[in-house]
Amino acid sequence: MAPLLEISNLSVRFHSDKAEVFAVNGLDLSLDTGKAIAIVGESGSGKSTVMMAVMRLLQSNASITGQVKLDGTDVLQLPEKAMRRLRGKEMAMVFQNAGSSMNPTKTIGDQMIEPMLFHHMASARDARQVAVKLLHQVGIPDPEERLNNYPFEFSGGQLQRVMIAMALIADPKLLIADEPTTALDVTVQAEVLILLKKLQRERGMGLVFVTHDLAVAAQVADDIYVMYGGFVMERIAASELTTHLVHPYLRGLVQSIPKIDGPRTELPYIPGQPISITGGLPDGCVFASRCDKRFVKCHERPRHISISQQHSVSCWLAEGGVEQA
Amino acid sequence: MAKGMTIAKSALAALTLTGTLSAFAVTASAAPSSSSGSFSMYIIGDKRGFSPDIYTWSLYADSLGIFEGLVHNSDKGVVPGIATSWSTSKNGKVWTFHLRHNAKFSNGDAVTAQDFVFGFQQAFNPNTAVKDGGGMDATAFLPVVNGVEVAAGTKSPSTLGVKAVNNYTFQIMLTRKDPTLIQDLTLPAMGWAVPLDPKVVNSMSATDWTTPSKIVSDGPYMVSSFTPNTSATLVPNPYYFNKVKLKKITLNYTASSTGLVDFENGALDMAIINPSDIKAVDSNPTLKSELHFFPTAAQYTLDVAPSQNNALLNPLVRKALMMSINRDLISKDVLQGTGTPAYDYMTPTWLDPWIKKNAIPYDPTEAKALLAQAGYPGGKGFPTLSINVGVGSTPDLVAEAIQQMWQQNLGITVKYNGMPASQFYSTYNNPITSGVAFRQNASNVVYPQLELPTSVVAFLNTGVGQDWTAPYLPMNIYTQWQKVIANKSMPPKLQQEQAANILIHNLPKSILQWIRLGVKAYNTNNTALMKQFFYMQEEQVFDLPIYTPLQPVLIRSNVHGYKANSFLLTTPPVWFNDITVS
Amino acid sequence: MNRAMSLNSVIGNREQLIGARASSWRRMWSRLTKNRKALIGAIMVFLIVFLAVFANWISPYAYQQADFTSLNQGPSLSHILGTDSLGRDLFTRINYGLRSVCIVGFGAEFVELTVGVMVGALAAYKGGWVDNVLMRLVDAVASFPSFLISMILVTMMGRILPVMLLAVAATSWVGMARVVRSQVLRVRQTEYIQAARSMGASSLTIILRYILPNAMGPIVVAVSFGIPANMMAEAGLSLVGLGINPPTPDLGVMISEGQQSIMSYPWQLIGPVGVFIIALLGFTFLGDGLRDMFDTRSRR
Amino acid sequence: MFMYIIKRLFYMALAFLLVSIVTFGLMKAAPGTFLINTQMLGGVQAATDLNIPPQLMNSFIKEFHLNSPWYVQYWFYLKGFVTLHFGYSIEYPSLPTMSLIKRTFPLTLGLAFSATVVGTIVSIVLGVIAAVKEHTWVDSTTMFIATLGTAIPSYVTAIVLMLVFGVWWRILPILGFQGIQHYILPVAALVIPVVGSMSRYMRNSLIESLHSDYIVSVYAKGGGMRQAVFGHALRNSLLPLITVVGPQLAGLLMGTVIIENLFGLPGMGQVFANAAQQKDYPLIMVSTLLYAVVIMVMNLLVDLTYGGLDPRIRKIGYVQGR
Repeated sequence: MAPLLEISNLSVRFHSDKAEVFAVNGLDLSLDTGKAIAIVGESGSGKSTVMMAVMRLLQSNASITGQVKLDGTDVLQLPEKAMRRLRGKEMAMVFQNAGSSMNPTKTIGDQMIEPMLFHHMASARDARQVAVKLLHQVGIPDPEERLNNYPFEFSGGQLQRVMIAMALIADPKLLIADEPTTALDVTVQAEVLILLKKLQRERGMGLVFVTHDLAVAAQVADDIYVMYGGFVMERIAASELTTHLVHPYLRGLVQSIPKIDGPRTELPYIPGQPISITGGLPDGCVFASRCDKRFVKCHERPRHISISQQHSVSCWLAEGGVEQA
Repeated sequence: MAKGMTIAKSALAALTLTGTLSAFAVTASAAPSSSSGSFSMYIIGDKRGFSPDIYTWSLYADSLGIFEGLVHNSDKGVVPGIATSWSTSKNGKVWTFHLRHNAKFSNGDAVTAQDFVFGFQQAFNPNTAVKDGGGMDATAFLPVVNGVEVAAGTKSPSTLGVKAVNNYTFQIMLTRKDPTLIQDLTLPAMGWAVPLDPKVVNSMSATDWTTPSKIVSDGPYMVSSFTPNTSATLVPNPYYFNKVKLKKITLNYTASSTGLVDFENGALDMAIINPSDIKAVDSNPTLKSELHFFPTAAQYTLDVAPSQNNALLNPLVRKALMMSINRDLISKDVLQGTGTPAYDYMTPTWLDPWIKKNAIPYDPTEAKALLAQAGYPGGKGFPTLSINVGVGSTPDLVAEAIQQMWQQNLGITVKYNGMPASQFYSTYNNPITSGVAFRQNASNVVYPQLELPTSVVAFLNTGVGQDWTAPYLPMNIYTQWQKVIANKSMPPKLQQEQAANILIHNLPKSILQWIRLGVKAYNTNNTALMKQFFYMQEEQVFDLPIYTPLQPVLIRSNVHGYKANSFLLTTPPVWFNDITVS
Repeated sequence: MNRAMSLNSVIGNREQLIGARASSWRRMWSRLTKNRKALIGAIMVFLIVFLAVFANWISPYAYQQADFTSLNQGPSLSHILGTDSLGRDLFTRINYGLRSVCIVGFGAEFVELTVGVMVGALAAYKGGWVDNVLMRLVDAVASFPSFLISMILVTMMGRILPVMLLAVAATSWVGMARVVRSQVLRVRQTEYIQAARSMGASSLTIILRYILPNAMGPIVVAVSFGIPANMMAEAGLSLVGLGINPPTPDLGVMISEGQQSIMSYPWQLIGPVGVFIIALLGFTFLGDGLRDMFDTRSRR
Repeated sequence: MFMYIIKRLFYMALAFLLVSIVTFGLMKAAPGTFLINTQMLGGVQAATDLNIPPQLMNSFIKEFHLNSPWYVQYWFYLKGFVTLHFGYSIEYPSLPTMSLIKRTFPLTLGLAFSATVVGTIVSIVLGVIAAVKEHTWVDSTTMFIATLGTAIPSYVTAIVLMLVFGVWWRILPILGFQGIQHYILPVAALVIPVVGSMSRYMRNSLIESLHSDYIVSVYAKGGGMRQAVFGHALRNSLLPLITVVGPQLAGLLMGTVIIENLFGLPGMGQVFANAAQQKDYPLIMVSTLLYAVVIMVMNLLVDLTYGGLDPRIRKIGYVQGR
């Protein structure tokens, strides 16, 4: 069976007056129906850009190359009109900041039913019925009344639930969640994550979860893609995250997660600043400048090599065999 | 000092023998016939309504055919109006008018002698006519018995010397003989009294005179619409005893700055145009044939302003200044032909063309010599000379031209001081603090044929006489005079007497001599004396007459019978009902 | 990782903070020269101000000098913009007329700036009831019928330049006060001011080194829009008959006169109106350009 | 919302008091004003400059209580205005100021109102076109023309319009008021500067809306440009546009003063200009206050409309950051 979403060799560049930004560089990714993957990276690593490219919601100064196949169709080749038919219906998106992603002057009911109206799936009245059900499912009390409220009348966590409900209203096959919990309190974060995961399982959707938080990613996703400087550093199954990781960058990330039950030592962190992908890329490994394992070979760009079916990595260290963590 | 009012009043006051006007009638040409008998014209107007008893610009329209008095002006001169005939008593003090029986107001009521009695009482009664103080000086020109007392409020209007002998016989009793009574009766602000329907007028409030539906008049036309400061429409009075010639007359009050455009696009059949538009008109043969220059009764004069410095009191200096003003150039070029040189304050050149031949010529060389003779060779030592002018929104080109002429021809320093009219008049009588100055006098001319000052006091009280001669007083006396003039709590009559007294006792001999000569000339109507009077002014140059405006007026070629009333500022026709449109 | 990144961001901000002042003017200058509209505007403004300031030297004639042999002449070599009805050189008169307009435009703006900065800064600094009272005052003055007030003042105090200048400034300082207040408030809340304060900088240092330079942008923009607005008001007064007393040439008076000569001598209108439009456009372009420069949110 | 209205009304009353005090003060300070109380001469002497006939002066003394101290004068001035007893004026002694205003003010308000309506509609249309075509020649051309419109005041536009339509082409009347066609050029002259600034504002505001996150949401939901603009962005950028309508209206109302004089329209502006030139103090006092009240009421209406349209103000009385 063909994967639900298959991205091959995707590159995104932004052109501005001053310079070119190499946001995504030759990314490969695949997601099966009913599975969840996570894209993890620091801000500026290109993780959100990938998903915006999939939805083709990038600004006009972006140039996209490569292939993005949804159910075998290359969405990058579709005309805008056909693309519009996919958005919201086949693939939907939950954004990071629910507060600003909702129109402040329209009731959430009006906004929620829009996907159904845009795709002529139901009348406004019927759509509202669906919306009520969904709001109930995502745990908003008194959904019928709340439908007539404005975004500013909701708390951040509630609004994020509304966003999720809104994304699900047209029953999409693919749900993209772009840092849906970043702006929330930790306790609320967990609730939303659980909700999201539950809904994904129940509906058998494909889920792409974009986050900078490795721990969150490990909770939600089956597969984890770690990005840095527009490249995938390592692709790894969530279950192998703590045992089989290869890339020094990923190792650094894992180590910097504080362990509540561990001894209280100074938290290790990755020195230096994230690489700038504006203007041009270094010839060698993009992580080399911050890497403590750096050696001569790192002046050349590493290939992305497969270690197992679900595990691949871009690092010269991997050429010499898997090094244990 | 009520200068503004004075000027406005004399604009109306300056009416004269209508016979001389016929020269300016527009002769009918074979014009294409127009579909409508309507006529739209520019006229000066205001917002205060059509009350015939209150002095307003709308009074022009009243007197041209909305109201009709005992007699009225026409293209043939003074003609009978509501009165068909009249007679005087032997002593000339009682006038009896026989009224026509078919005259009616616009509401259908008959016009009777009682209506004239009521109208005259209204005109003299300070509580009705002059309630707001803007009333007319009827008393000054109509010596009706008890007129002065009624106007002063000391006697009841019912005591006024007018009487309805029967419904159609009306009598006026005078305090003295008045040979110009018939003439005066045609003139707004001078003796203008028209019949009023007591039934209607008594129920009107002052403001109703701006509401056409409430105005009842007896002239050929009646007001059918009125927008203050903008326009009014006149339609025939359905009850008028004679044929009314036009279906509609539109009076356009709006400033004439776009007169040419309005004439060309048909909005106006009579328009006053800008001097600067004349060149454009001249380039169009049709328009050129429709352009007329109507003389007016106004005159632009420069008077000596009071000052500590008496440089201007030297006749040689004044003559030098007069000689270095090129009046022809000002009239022809600066004013683009909308002016004609003026040579005398008392007589317009178009009335007495001989004046021009004997007037002071433009001669800069001679002017320089005279100035040197006066002690200022090459202009050296001459104080700074200002020209004070009250201006509206645009500067006064003539004053600026004279400023340049004096400066260029005489080498003296001349300043042009344009100031807002209100400021100009409020500081009008204040002595100049530095240098010397002339001040502009843009009032109407006083014409000997009309207002004949029969004494020196009367001469000095001709409105402009005072201001004009007072600067020749010694400064300490001038201040006394100024105090008298400024004292508003003094009764006007007493004020005039006191001011004139100061002048008579303190003016330089030359002026008094000249005034006496003038009074004598008026009283005797002797041409030789008149000329002598003029020559003396030329010798002494008491003031500097510059020009008389020639109003550039476009009249549609299919309009006939338009005879310009040159004694009203905007040269309207003398009687609306003389006009036909073919 | 989180701590590292937050540390980085603080360091970054400090660098930004230190660099902000030193290079801001240079950066602005280079941005100005890159902004074509602003540059054109600046050139036009320079030209206008130059003509006005050096009217005595540039003008080929004296403004009152009549030449009775060349009345109402069209543009020619000796009179490049033609002459008026007294044969006076229009180019000369326009230069002097510009001077009047510029004196009112700049002078009134100076008054507005002075009053506006005082009121606005005071309100923003004192806060509380002072702010409340001052801002209510500003609101009230903003609802004044400004042009009518100017007309009244000119009528009462005379049609001379200093009066016209004050009459125009009398109500329009409120705009400046609002801009200054909001800028001071905005800058005060920014992180780098808080950082500077936390580093122990005195409040005077903060005002002089950080707040004023950083609040400058919108104020400069407001000034560059205020000047042409004042000029419009001045010429507007001339058009309702309240222009400067003659014989001082005034562009507004020249326009209302030229309007009357339009049929026969169009250049008498076109010259003054054209120059007036150039002056206004110059300031507007410059203001637009400056706004683009200072406005960090603007997208290009 | 109720408290909001009360608060706004209270501020409006304060502003009104300030305007009246300033007007009164100006009139009292003016040289030659009749408001000076000269005990000895019964107030008449003070007005000699104004050329007021004694009878009229006496009625003014009574009407304005000129023989009483200043605060009494002020009180009756205020009371007279509030109770709509405007009295008479120097220039129009036989026409009550109230009926003068009734006759002239509708024309002025009509001018300002039609200019606002036309201006707002045209601005919205142009602003939307420019914003949707952002960074294309359509955008830059529209905005360049708009800049010209902003930079050039209505009276210069008026002169140009008079020249083109009245003098050269002769298709529209340029003087006086006799029908609706006399409205066209004055309104056009007033509208152009309004369109200039409002369409720029509209464009920028709409572009800002179009770049906000919730528009991305709309696209993500499968909406297109039309849904984004007309379903969301336009409405949200119209809200801030309403807030600039207030000041625009005030500017327009001031613009009518000059425009009426240029086109010879018998409106309140012409009456005022005349009154100012003639130093007709009673008329100046009343009409200044009247204009101020109209401006204040318009601002209030604009704010209330804004409040009514923005759910955040309607429900909780404020918007953060505003």
